[in-house]
Amino acid sequence: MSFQDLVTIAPLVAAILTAAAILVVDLVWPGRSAPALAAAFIGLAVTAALVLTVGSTDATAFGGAYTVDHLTTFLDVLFVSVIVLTILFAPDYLLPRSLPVAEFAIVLVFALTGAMLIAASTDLLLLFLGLELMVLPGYMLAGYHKTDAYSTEGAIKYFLLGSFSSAIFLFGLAFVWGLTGTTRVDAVAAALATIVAGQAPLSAGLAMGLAFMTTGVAFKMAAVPFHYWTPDAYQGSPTPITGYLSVGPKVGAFALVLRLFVEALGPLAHWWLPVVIILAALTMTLGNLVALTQDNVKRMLAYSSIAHTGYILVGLAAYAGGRVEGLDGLLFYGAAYAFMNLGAFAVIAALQKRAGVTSSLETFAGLGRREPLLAVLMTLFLLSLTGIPPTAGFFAKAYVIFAAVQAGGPLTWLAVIAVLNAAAAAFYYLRVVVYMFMRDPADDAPAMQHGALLWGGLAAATTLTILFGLFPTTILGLVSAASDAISTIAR
Amino acid sequence: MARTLVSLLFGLAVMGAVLGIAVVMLVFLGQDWKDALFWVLAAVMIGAGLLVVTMRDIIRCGLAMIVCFGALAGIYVLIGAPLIGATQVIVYIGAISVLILFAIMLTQTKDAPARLVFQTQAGPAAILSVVLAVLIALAISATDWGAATHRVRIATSALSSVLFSDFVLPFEVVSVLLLAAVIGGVFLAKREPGGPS
Amino acid sequence: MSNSLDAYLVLSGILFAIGSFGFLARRNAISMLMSIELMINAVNLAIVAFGAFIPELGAQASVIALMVIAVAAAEATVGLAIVIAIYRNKKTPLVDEYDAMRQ
Amino acid sequence: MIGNLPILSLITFLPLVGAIAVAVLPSRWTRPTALGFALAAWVVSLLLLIGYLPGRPGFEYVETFDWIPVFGIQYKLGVDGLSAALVVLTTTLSWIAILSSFRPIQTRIKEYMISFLILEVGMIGVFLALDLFLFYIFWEIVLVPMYLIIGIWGGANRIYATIKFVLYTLVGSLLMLVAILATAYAYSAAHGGSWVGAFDFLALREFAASSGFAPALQIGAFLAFFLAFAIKVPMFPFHTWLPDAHTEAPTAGSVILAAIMLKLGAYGFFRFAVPLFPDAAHTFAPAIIVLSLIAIIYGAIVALVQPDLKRLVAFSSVSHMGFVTLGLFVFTQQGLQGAILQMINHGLITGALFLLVGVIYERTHDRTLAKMGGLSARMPVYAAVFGFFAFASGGLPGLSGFVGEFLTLVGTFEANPAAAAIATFVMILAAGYLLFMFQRMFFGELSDFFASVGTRLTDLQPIEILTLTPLAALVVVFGVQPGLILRLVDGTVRDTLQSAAEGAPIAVPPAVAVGAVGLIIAGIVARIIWVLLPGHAEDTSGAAPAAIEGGAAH
Amino acid sequence: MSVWASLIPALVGLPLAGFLITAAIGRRLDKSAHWIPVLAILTVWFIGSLLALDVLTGTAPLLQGSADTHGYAVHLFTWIPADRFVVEVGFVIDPLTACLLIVVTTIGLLVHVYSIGYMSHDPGYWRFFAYLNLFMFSMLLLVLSDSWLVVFVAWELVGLSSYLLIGFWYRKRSAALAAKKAFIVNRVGDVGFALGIMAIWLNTGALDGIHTLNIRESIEKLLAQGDANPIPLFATALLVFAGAMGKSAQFPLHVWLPDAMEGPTPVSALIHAATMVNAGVYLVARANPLFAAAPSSLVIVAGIGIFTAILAASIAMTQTDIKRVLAYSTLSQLGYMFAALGVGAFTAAIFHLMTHGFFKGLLFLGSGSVIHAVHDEQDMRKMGGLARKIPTTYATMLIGSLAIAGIPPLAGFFSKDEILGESFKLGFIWVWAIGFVVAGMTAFYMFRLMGLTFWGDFRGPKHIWDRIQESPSVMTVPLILLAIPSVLMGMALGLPFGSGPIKSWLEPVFHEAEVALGHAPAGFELFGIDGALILASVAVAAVGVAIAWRLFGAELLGIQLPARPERVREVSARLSFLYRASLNKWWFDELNHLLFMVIGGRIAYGLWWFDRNVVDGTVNGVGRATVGAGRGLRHVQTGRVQNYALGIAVGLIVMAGSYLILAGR
Repeated sequence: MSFQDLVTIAPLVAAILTAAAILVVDLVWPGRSAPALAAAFIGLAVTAALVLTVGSTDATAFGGAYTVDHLTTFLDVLFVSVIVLTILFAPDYLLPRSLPVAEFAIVLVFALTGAMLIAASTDLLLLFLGLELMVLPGYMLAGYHKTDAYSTEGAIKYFLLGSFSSAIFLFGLAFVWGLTGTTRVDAVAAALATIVAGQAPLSAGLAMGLAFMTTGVAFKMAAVPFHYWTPDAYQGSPTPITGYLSVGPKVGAFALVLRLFVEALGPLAHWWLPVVIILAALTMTLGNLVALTQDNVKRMLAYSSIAHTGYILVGLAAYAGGRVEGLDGLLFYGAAYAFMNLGAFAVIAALQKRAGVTSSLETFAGLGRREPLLAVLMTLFLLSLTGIPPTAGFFAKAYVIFAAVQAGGPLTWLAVIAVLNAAAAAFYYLRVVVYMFMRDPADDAPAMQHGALLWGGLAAATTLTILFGLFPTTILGLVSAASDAISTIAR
Repeated sequence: MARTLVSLLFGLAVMGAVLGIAVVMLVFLGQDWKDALFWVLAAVMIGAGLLVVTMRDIIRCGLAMIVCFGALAGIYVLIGAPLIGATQVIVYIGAISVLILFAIMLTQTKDAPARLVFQTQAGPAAILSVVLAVLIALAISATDWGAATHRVRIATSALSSVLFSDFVLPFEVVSVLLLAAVIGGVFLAKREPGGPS
Repeated sequence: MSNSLDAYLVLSGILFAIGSFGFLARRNAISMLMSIELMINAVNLAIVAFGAFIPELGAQASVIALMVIAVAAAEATVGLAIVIAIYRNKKTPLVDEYDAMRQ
Repeated sequence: MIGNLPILSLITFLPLVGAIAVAVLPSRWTRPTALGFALAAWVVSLLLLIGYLPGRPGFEYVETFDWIPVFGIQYKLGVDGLSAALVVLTTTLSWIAILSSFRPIQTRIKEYMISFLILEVGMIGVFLALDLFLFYIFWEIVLVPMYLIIGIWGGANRIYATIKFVLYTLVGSLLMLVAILATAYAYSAAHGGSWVGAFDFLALREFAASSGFAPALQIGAFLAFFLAFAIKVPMFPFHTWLPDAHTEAPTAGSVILAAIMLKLGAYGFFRFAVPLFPDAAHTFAPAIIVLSLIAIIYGAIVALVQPDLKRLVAFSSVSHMGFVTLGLFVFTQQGLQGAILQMINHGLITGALFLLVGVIYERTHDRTLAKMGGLSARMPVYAAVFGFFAFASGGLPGLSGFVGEFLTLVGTFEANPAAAAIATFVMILAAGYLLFMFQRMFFGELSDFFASVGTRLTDLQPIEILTLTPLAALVVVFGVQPGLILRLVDGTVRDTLQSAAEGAPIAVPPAVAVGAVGLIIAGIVARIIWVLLPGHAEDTSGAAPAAIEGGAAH
Repeated sequence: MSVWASLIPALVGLPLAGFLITAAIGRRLDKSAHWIPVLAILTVWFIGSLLALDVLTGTAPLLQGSADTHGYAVHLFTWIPADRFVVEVGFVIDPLTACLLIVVTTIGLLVHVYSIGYMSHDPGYWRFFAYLNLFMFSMLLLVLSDSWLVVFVAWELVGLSSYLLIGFWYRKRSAALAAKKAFIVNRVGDVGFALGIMAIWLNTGALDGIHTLNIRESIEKLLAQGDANPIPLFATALLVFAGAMGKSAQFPLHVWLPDAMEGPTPVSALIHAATMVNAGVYLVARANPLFAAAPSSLVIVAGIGIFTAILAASIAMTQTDIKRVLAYSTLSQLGYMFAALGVGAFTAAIFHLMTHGFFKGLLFLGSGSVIHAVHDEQDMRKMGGLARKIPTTYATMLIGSLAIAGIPPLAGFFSKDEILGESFKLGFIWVWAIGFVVAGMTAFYMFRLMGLTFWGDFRGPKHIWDRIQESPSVMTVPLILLAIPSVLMGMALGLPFGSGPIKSWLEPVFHEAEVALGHAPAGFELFGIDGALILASVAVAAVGVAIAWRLFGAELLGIQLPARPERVREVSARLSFLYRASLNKWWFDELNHLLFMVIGGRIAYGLWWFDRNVVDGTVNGVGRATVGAGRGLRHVQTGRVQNYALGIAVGLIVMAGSYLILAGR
């Protein structure tokens, strides 16, 4: 381990130190949220700064196990933003339920560490460890409201299935490792390239490994038919955490896909392409269809997040189909989705500030009258999720569809399925709008006071949602640089 | 009392069978003692594994798991990875199994053993598992792993050098992972003052 | 036989399948947890076997196996904590009774 | 006079500024502010019209700004005669609609006006956009405010109607998005992967004219465009959202819906579908002509038996818009010109009719024709104005409706006398439903229902007259001097016709065509059988099927 | 453009201005609302008559591009500049127009004046005059326009005014329905007319120059240019004729005219007798080159015309509503005119148009005076003996009846005789034969009307009888003024037989067509075939009159014949079917009701059902199916972890299995 290595992983270290700092602060001022939050924000700011500093030049460390490239930087910034927003949104929900903020922040920052590790790892083992480091805190967060039956139920379902899938994933990883004889991503790719070049059909062991790994990854990103945990875990979790869970682990899983499938298994792309197409179609369709019938907004958004996995997979499929734009679309979609979905969950969380308020549709009845600003913001996020311009969601959707159209062939049909799904999805998103603006409130619940943190976070999410839609050029530059870092397809 | 006796007899029968296999292989088939040991350990591991997933009393399941992991540790030694075998014994038998047993004690309700052990879907699950095993076995046998015909023994020193050069980052990450798990685990398992008892 | 990689791998596969059967079939959360441990150990067996039979993987295999054991431990920690937490809420370790959220 | 001013952006975004102003300013200023900005946009659009030299082909006042240069997506606006005419129509009807809402809308005025102004932005943008991507964005922007306007301020069944409206439109437009992207990619692929101009309408049109898109792409993209536009127009059999939306929308919403929104689809056919995919347009023209004829006749026949006043006018819209698509797809000069005239006239006349329906609805809160009668005596001015617009709608010569219809028919007659003969029969049917409506409302003795309404049944108020007068004046002016519009759009017509002339039908295997038709017929038969099975008929017209609105009632 | 020609727009403009002004401020003018409209029409009459006489007497200059037609032309503006499809608005007065102009302006003026009295107590006084002026505007536009499409505009506008005037008493349900019926039935014809105009445009490449239509040359020119896609002339002619059938109420589009009598009587006189219903005749006469180019179409015109004539006459014989009798009579006379057009006797048709306009206007106004006198009673069975109470009305109506019956030397005799004579001589014996019978029927039903109304005893309530008095002079003076041409016009225009002024006036208009049809200008033989025909028709008229007298009584020159109701009953019982058919108007209303209301309604409701259930039902069905699928798929989420795990395992195995199968391939 050289000093240069240490510099390279500085953001990671900073994140870990942030967690440690919060821990210390919590020990000094036990049970107080302000110092913990301060520590968290300072630490995350430092982390972000380091990400940007280190990310200014490409580098590898630890003998190629850890890579800093544009993709790493892009994803790291995204992850840090997600965590910052989640922490901004959380106190308003946690404090009335006397849930500690400090532990929440610590666990969340650990998850951040895992996600950042995935983004930077070019080593199979590190990828696995990063994945575990990302999801283990997720299990805990899902059960964070430990006196709540729903929260713990969601947590145990998430945990059991998550561990199951981790084991499956690991099994597949072992096979691939055993066949290629290396854990380094580039070496794996090179080995696979020779294997594929040598014998046209996929060797049985590799096929097995591919299937097992696909299952594991598909589970983490909540693709149908490996999505089952999602609705229950999302619904049960405390709402800000649901927001995080719907975004962080999902984008993290896609980061894993990028490093693992795109980079390491790139030579097998034509093998996993059909699977991705099928998964994408199934995921979009089932997610949207079931979401149509949900009365609980959180659960509905859980299914919606499944559907969004499908859309993102379209981007992946387009890449496998030969268009680097697919990766751009995937990354853009991930970022756009992160902000709009977090925003939507933040509004739900804000509504649930008063303990006992459910997330059923009825809660939203008359919101347009009671709290017009929140209702307008919610509408914006929902429109973005629907894909109505000029929002982030629209451009993201257009981008993945564009990529699919460029790839042509069966992917054109995938694009058609995607837009039909988007149209169907409009029904349930707009239903919330119906309740907010077109129904009278069920009771005369007064408007609630919301904290400055929440408003700040919402402002940020709103701004980003609009900016991504109106002026995507900057982001496009970033995502194309990021995808060029790993893509083997010329632009 | 009769139950205990039956299980005891069952255990003895298993042991007898295992030893029998070993004897048969060594004596009558004239195979290498290592092979015999492999068979014995494999049989014990699989047998104990089956017991883990089928036995009614969860405490015994836990004990069977210890047996299973013990046999696995033996295989590790046999295969030339004694360090892993040792770790296996320490971590699994020494820590995890104990942890699990504690958890069993903590969550044990009196009526639990009397009720159904299996889900209603045990049948399909069994079929699926068999299919899975067959698939894996088929895939393995159909694959050219490029493996040596002989085991390679790895020196512990080589291992440590690898661990602290190429794999130093994973090593550190695992420590963070464990830290996170501990913090989370403590938080979750900690009894809240106001929470349900 | 003990010199064949396939044998160990098949053994690992069988253990994996047993573990998955336990996971699919058992009702008790802790039984399921134990099943997962079986599965992870099955993977570990495969890893170690690879290391033993493929020369260039030897050193890596042991390290990876060690890491996996550690990960399994971490998972078990978290898992058991969650089990205990839900047990406090639901008063039962039987997972099929945790179905307040569905559809 | 307008010099270097980005006048098109100014027109487009003045209402947006207005919306922001309305949002920021205190509530008591809401109405004047909204009206003021709408009027300002109107004035600027009139300036545009004055500065615009009629009849020239090509686009003027083009504003370009590289928006997403990676893909050559531009913020590009420009006018030709058609868009100029439609923009002015939009700005005119927008302020009329806003003014007409002053009295009926009493709740959440602020949100209402904001929605309306944003709606105006979207509509103007659609007419001005010269970049396909930008066009699509404006196209979709229109949806949301309309969704809210129907859903919040609409009638009893508004939620069903508005969701149906949005979903239906969205299905079409999203497929159009795929088509737009595929077209752009095809262009880029043909230009060595360069994205410059890939979304630029002018470049695409030139490409379509010079080398043309591949047949498969043309077919696919045209069908997608067709679906989007046909739903919006709406063409038979994609029209069923329209009666529901119209019936439930507030008056001003109906006005804008009928007057402008339906034109978006027709405009799309003109501007994009035909010039970009001329071969496919020729391939599908016979089918589209048939659908148009069905729409014309069918809409009129169904209008004959509508019990609800608004529904009747809505179905008449279906019939009238059939002329627009008919005139376009016969590809003759007169047909095209007639179609454009028909677009504008339908906007003026049907807009006014919806305003008039709103007048009686506001007073009685009922639109059931069966309850009406004898209004002439009580509301003579109303009767006169209603009669004026009813006859205008029925194509009374001298008023604007006639010229568009007749020109369309002439153009059709040139290409296909039989089609023209069928379409001409609508003259009878139109007279039938309009006179039925008129007689039901105004003739005879005052109905019991109206009598029970009592003193609320006042004649037209000044504000109502103010909203109707400009429309009436334009109806007369365009009736007597249709040349004003014809000369304006002459260039557009020539451009479109030239593009269309370059197309030739793509050979479709007869088996495919026969198979498609057979499949459709089989589907219809199956559906009829299904409905005839006990318990499947929808007896109540337009009542919300619980499955659509209720979501998950378990 | 001469000074005279520059006055032409005023003919159209003044009534329009009158309409607009009266519509705008008429309500405030109240009982003096008639001033502006009447003055406008007076001016129009003056100018129109001057111009018409100028044209007819040949003092007007020759029309541009014409060797023998005198007239005035003025071009106003381009209405529709749609590339090749250019519609110019311009007016032309040629002899044909001049003839119509005389009828329209004169009767129009008289009806206006008459209405001052007739409508004086109506609350809608101003509205009535506004509508009348609107009608005058439309009608003058119709006869003056030089463009087919502008004629069509006017065509529709007269339809509109007709609609407004029929439905003038809108509170009466029957009036409202009649107005609607009139408009819609007219629209049926208009469809044909519109298509005909399109065909004309396609055949000639232009729509103006209606008075110089030269269809064959135009087609040849277009063919030579290579951009013609001509429509068969036969079809074109019939399409134009369809328009004429609607407006002139020819079978089977005749059903609206009798119902149109729901309007005020001056309206019936002006629009539904003297002017608007003649528009069809004018149209066919105007399009004579077109019809002449497709002679077979003329046979259809003749057939429909003469059939309408006898059909309507047969119905008129039994109707009891005084105005309805006159309405059917109008139908019948229009049928004559079309028969004349059909046989190629264009001049005769226009001649009859003019004379009929005057005497039928007279009869209607007279009947209005009668209705006025008996306090809005229209049923002749409740009249009788009115000759004593309202002598002026009686006298003028008697003149009208004699005129229409074809009793020489009144106007009707000349024009009708010319029609019958020409048909016979041109070889259309069947037309003549039927027309001959109709002549007798005409005489019969007119004198039945006279008998029932003016002679015998009053059959209404006593208190009404006591209050019956002659109409004011504002009403009777127009009657007298109309009686004069009813008497003299035939002699003035029709003498000498076969070469009266009307012949020479219209010669330039119809000459070419007649040549094309091969009609040799045969000389008139008073002591030959013509004389015989005249004698025959006078005889048959006399027979008709005699039978009417015999059945319904008479009171003429002091001689009193008693009415014989029992004979009437007897005859009608004997001819039971015919009687019932006549009384029920041959059940055309019932047939139409069945076809359009019952069957058409079924179709409309059926389509609506289709719309809701099949079209919209499919849309909703898709939505419902989608939601239903979602609801079904919900159940996948059982809430049990192991089910989920099983799902994952199945997914895994399927994927792994397919990979293995694919890889092993």
